[in-house]
Amino acid sequence: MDKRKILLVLISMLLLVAVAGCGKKAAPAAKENSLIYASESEFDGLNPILEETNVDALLFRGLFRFDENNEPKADIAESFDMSDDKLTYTFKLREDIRFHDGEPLTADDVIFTIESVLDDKNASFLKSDFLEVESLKKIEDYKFELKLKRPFTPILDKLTLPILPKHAFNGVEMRTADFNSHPIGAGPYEFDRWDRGNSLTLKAYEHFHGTKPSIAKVIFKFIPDSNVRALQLASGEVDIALLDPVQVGELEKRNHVKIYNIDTADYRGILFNMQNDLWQDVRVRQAFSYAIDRVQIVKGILKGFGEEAYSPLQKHAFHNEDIETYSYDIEQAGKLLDEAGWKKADDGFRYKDDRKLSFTITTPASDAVRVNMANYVAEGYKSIGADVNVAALDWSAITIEETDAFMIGWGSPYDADHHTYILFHSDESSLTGSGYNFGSYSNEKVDALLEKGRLSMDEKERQASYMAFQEELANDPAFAFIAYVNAVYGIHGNIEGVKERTLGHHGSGFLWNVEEWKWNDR
Amino acid sequence: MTVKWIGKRMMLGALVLFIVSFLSFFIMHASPGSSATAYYGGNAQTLTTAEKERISEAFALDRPLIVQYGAWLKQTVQGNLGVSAKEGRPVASILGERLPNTLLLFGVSMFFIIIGSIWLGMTAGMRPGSLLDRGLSAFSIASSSIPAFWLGILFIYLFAVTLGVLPSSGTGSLGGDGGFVDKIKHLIMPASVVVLTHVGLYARFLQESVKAEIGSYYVMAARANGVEEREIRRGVLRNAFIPYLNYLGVTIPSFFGGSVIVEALFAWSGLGQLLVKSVMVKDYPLLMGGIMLTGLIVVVSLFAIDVLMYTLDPKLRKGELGG
Amino acid sequence: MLRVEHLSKSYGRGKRRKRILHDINLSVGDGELVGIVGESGSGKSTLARLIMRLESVDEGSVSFTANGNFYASCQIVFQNASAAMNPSWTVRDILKEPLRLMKGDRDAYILMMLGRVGLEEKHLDRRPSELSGGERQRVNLLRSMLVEPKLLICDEIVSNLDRLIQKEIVELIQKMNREMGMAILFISHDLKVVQHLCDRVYVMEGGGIVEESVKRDGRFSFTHPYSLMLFE
Amino acid sequence: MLEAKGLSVKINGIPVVTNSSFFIPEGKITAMIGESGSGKSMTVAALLRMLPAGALASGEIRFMGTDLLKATNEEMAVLRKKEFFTIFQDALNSFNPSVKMDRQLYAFSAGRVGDDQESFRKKMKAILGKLSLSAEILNQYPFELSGGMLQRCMIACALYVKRALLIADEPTSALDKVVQKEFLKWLRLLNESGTTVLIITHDLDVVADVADEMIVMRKGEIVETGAVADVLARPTHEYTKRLLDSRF
Amino acid sequence: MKSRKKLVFWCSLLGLILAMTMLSDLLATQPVNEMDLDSVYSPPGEGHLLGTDHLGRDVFSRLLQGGKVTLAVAVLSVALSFVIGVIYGGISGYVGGWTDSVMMRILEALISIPSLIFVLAFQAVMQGGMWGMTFIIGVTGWFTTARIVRSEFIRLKDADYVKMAKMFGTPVWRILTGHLLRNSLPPLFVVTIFNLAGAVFIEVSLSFLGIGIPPSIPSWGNMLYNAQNDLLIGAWWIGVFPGLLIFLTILSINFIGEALKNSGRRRFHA
Repeated sequence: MDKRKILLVLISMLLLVAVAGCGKKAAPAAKENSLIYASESEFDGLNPILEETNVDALLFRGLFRFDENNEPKADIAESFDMSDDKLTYTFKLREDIRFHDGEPLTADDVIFTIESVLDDKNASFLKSDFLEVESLKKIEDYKFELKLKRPFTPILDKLTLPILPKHAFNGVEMRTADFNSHPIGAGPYEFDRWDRGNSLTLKAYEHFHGTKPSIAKVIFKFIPDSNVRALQLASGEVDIALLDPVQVGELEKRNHVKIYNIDTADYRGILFNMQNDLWQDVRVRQAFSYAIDRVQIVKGILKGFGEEAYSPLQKHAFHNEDIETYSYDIEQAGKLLDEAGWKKADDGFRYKDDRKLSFTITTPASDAVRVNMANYVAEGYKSIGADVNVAALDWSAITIEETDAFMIGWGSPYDADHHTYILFHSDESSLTGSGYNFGSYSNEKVDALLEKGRLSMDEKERQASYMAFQEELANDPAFAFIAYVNAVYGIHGNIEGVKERTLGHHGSGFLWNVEEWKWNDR
Repeated sequence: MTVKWIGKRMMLGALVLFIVSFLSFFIMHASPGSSATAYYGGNAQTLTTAEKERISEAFALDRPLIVQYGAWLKQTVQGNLGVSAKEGRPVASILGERLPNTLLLFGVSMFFIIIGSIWLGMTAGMRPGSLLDRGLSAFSIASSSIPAFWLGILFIYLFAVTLGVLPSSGTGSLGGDGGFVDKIKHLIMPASVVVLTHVGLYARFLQESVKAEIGSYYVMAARANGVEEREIRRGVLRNAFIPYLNYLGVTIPSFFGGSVIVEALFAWSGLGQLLVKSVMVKDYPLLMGGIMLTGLIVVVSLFAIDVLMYTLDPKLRKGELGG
Repeated sequence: MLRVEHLSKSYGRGKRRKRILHDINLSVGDGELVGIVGESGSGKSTLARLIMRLESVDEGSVSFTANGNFYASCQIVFQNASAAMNPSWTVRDILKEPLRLMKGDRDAYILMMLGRVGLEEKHLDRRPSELSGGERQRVNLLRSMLVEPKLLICDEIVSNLDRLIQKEIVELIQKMNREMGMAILFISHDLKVVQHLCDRVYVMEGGGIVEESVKRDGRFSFTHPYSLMLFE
Repeated sequence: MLEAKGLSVKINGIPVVTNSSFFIPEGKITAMIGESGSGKSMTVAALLRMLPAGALASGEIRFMGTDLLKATNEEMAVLRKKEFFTIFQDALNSFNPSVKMDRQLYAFSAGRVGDDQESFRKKMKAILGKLSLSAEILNQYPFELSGGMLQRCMIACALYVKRALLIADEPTSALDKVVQKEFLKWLRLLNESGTTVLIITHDLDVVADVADEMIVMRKGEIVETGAVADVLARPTHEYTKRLLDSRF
Repeated sequence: MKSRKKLVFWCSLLGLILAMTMLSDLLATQPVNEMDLDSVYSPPGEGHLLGTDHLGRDVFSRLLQGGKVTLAVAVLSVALSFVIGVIYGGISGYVGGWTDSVMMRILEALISIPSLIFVLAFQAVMQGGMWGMTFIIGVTGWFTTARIVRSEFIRLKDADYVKMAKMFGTPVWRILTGHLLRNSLPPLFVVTIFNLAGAVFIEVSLSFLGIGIPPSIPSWGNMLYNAQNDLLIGAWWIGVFPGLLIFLTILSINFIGEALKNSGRRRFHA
């Protein structure tokens, strides 16, 4: 208890802190040739057929790969032949491709991957993409044949499917395989380290068959909070971050940050869960679609980084402009609700058979834009007499099938079949199948049009059916579309080689050509 | 220190852990229909039926709660805390990854709090009427009224965003192996927040007990008889220390609770952050494990404090206040 | 009226078990003024608690010959007057407590009795902390006397008081004994008070009664060495 | 030896001792008697210069030529250490509960004369023996001893240091009669060895038993002084008479 | 005297905050949830006294409403824990013996676990709204109250006046309320005051972490939760004002508790 001793300890502690402080100044000198990406969430696993992550593009490659224009181009496939009846495809693979563990990538691996997707035991979310596959046959080590049940144009799109190494699953169940946390692919980067709760490190794969990566390491730092992502981008702790629209103005002021405002096919909307009988009457869904002030949302919440949405294919070539766009119309909404039997009472809310017009919009709490949209929309619904609550929950606490309505986000820049069939076809209900039709939306006309669109080989015919699909979907809405959201990325200004293309959901695919990126200062 | 005494303390600690586990288990599993999802967690949709059955069987989910608790307790005693519902990895290994960080933050901030509060409290208590003496209680109340996370936000914006001298969050830098220095840099802000919001409280407590001791009868008797002031102080400190230690023990739980928030704010990947996360994702096995580990840390800290008190306080040693 | 026979009492468990009282025999007759003298630790207070049935008896017996509710005929006054009164109640509330079941005008009765112990009406609305030490002990005495007990046990009731007040209280007790015919068991370590007040005295040492003496010609005569040492 | 003239003490402006003058003759035992609130303890505090916060003393207290009220803190500290010995009422609390007796007794005795540990142990053991205390107590803690034993330890220290003036503030009121008698015996022994004693008490028996001179205080004023025998036989002040009357 | 002045000052500050939040409906300049996406992030000034937030809601109005929610949760939960604490501590202290031992071991265990942890456990199950939070904070905040009640009851039940009361045949409920509880009130009051500060702290902290009161209900914690984003983009007013109010509220509660504690100590030990 000697005071001098205590003082001594105190001083030494202060020194320690001082040393730490000095160390700080020394640190930036050694700039690593690595890229730190602020990832919005941590992954449950890295198996690309069980879960979609934005690491897939780095770790894995498929037979085909989307280019700058989101067109599939041959990658692992060297060439292919198509039979005249458009049912049989013969693929020839490149022979120089090796997985990260050195094993060669052969036809066996491709067949194994597609079979795994189709295997019910694995419950792959990609299964619907390959339902038309009749059979797979190995011809040679680097050659195989794929037979379709019916002609299916988007098959080349689907074959961008990441290829898994068959030998990594010998005698193990895919769902519980060690592979899921230590993946082996044939992409430009290989797995290095996964520091759970913290970060995932990938390192450049020296035997990559394409452009050799220039950046030695890509690190995915898991930062669920958008605020923290922006903050760390500002302070230089991360190099790339997807920004919330409101953050852009402030980060633009930082000299070292370059802003990429990239068009996406990524829309937000309210999913009506048809399990809730409130939505059985189409007029109710239409009313709630009318009562959204999209212009204000784009202006106030998205700060102009986006546009009003009314169709899932708005960013697609098959885009139909002549459908109902549900521009803001409270009167119309009120009229529809009156017709549907929901009458306004003295308290300002509508009732039908003593049931109050009330539901909850569930939204993931970590996504500020969605929360804001939900709050704004819910508040706006008061004007049509609906008592709408917002439940902002953690992603993993959400079971979309159990919500009344969900603030959904989807979108795909690829083939029109992509992210339409799996979302709106009644066979894809997530309750009965492994699809993404979370609201159990069911419309025979939509089903027929989607099937026609996917099976038709004629471009014109496909366009016609997707145009009709959009119209039918607008009349019998599964979602109340709100807005397309631009992906606004903040990137360290010294990175070169970023190629923009229309991105998918949540700006996914931004890293699609990361092997071509490089630091111009290291 | 007798073996009996140590044994008794340990029994008490074990009892504390038992009660904690019992209550937490029942809180978490008593709600209708939650026990199954408790184990499936966010994976409920993706799990196959076979897996669900396997889990149900392993955790006796179809049996009464008390049997489930029994199963859980049996596994836990054997060192198996189960598997995280969310990550699918053993809870023990997840906790193991987090523990060092928590102990680091807890240890370092506790260390500075103790050093700082002893120094402040002694100086202030020994000099009645001085500026420090008068200012300390106001500082103490004020500093303990600031929500730690609020101070944390201000710190982040000052030191990380505006000045850019310290990393805003996390446990260590990525990309480069900053090692020790890097760790310290990341530690400075969270630890400072914890220390600043607590040190006043402890300092003031010590100050008051020093003051109380100085005003006590035996000090008067010693002073009246011209006993050396240094000798008096030594005795005073020893006595003032016993209630201080006791206070430390009493407040360790809430102190620990406070650092949960600081961890979450600074994305300090320790137990606190893990607990918050497992609440959000309803990962009950992980949450149970986290609670038990927290309980263990608290129990061990309390034990350490008890041992210290035991050596300092002869009354305790002589069994006057045993029990 | 009160008869204590072969009374023993121990505390603690196992090795630490300690005998506080052993083989106590004593009696108090109607209207008698009996004293118990002993130093601290002699077991006087324990004895008082046992007589008052506040604790259980290990061995022996305590018998009290009076009908009805025991506490209506036997009362005790404790040494620490402040501790015997609820600090947040007024004197009026405190005095009313024993009269809970009384029929008739309680206030008038209290007022009447108040004068007998030398207190005034103004004291009724004060709280214990606003009274002087002597006043507190008077209120205390009065409260126990309100139920008009046959026997009043006074456990060191004057020890904490200044000499002059001691004198007043002792005189008050004498008066009560005379006027109301109340028997008094006066427990004290102060020999002189006991000598002055009591007609018969028991000397206690180390948990037992070593001697009993009856006052003759205004004084006691002792034979036991301990009593002699105490009384010199 | 010690003389007070016109001593007044006020606490926050309220007088507790008013204009008291008294004299303590060398080599004798002087008793100061009074009931609680009479100001006797405050008088002691004033002469030890250990008044509580907010208390102010005026007048004069002369001790061997020095005015205690005007002495500097350092001079006073030296006086307390070299000339006085003080015993308080509550022996149990006069010792630090968590420090062993040998260390505390050393501070109270040998530490003041500058003896080393060895001679302290030797001398202290002898004195303890004389006071029929076992040397064992040196290895014990205060809470393991009784009030009487601790008060005797204080006497032991007083015997050890042999200061000019012993001030004892109600030293017997927490003690049983038998122990009290013992204590007074030791006090007399100390007095016979040449120490002047000032004993503060409320107990007339103590005064009668041990004191040579007495000072009667009431409500902050001195109402009567004189030799014990004289005062007891012929009290002059009304209050003293009542006090004597109240003896049983 | 000086400390009395201080007490008055802090009491009036707390009173002011309470009054303002309770009268929020009168004082609010805008409906709390009215969103105006044309004027998001307007700085404090005309029209919006303390500016607007990311959805164009009026910060001042939300601050008052939020205070009402936060303080209501705190006060009600403290009331709940007061009742639980008094009952638990009262039974333990009054009955004594084995019951007391068992109850105390349980209480010791509960006390040695950060109450935040129990709050988390409850929260994981309940995902409570405003009432849920009140319940959770209430049922996890009574430990110190129970301990104080118990120790007071144990101290008081051996008091001479309780012995006297038993002898006079005073009924048990009257002894419990009139003697034991009545005289436990001063320390109990102090601990309740500090509990109140603690309850505000817990609500604010949990809501700040996003696991407290649902975001659609404005509370001070929720406002801060959102304000993290806003500070970065320069909208300091959204975070600073609720933070300041939380600070002042807890500060005044703490100062009041402190003053009462000291005055109590003086009274008891005078």
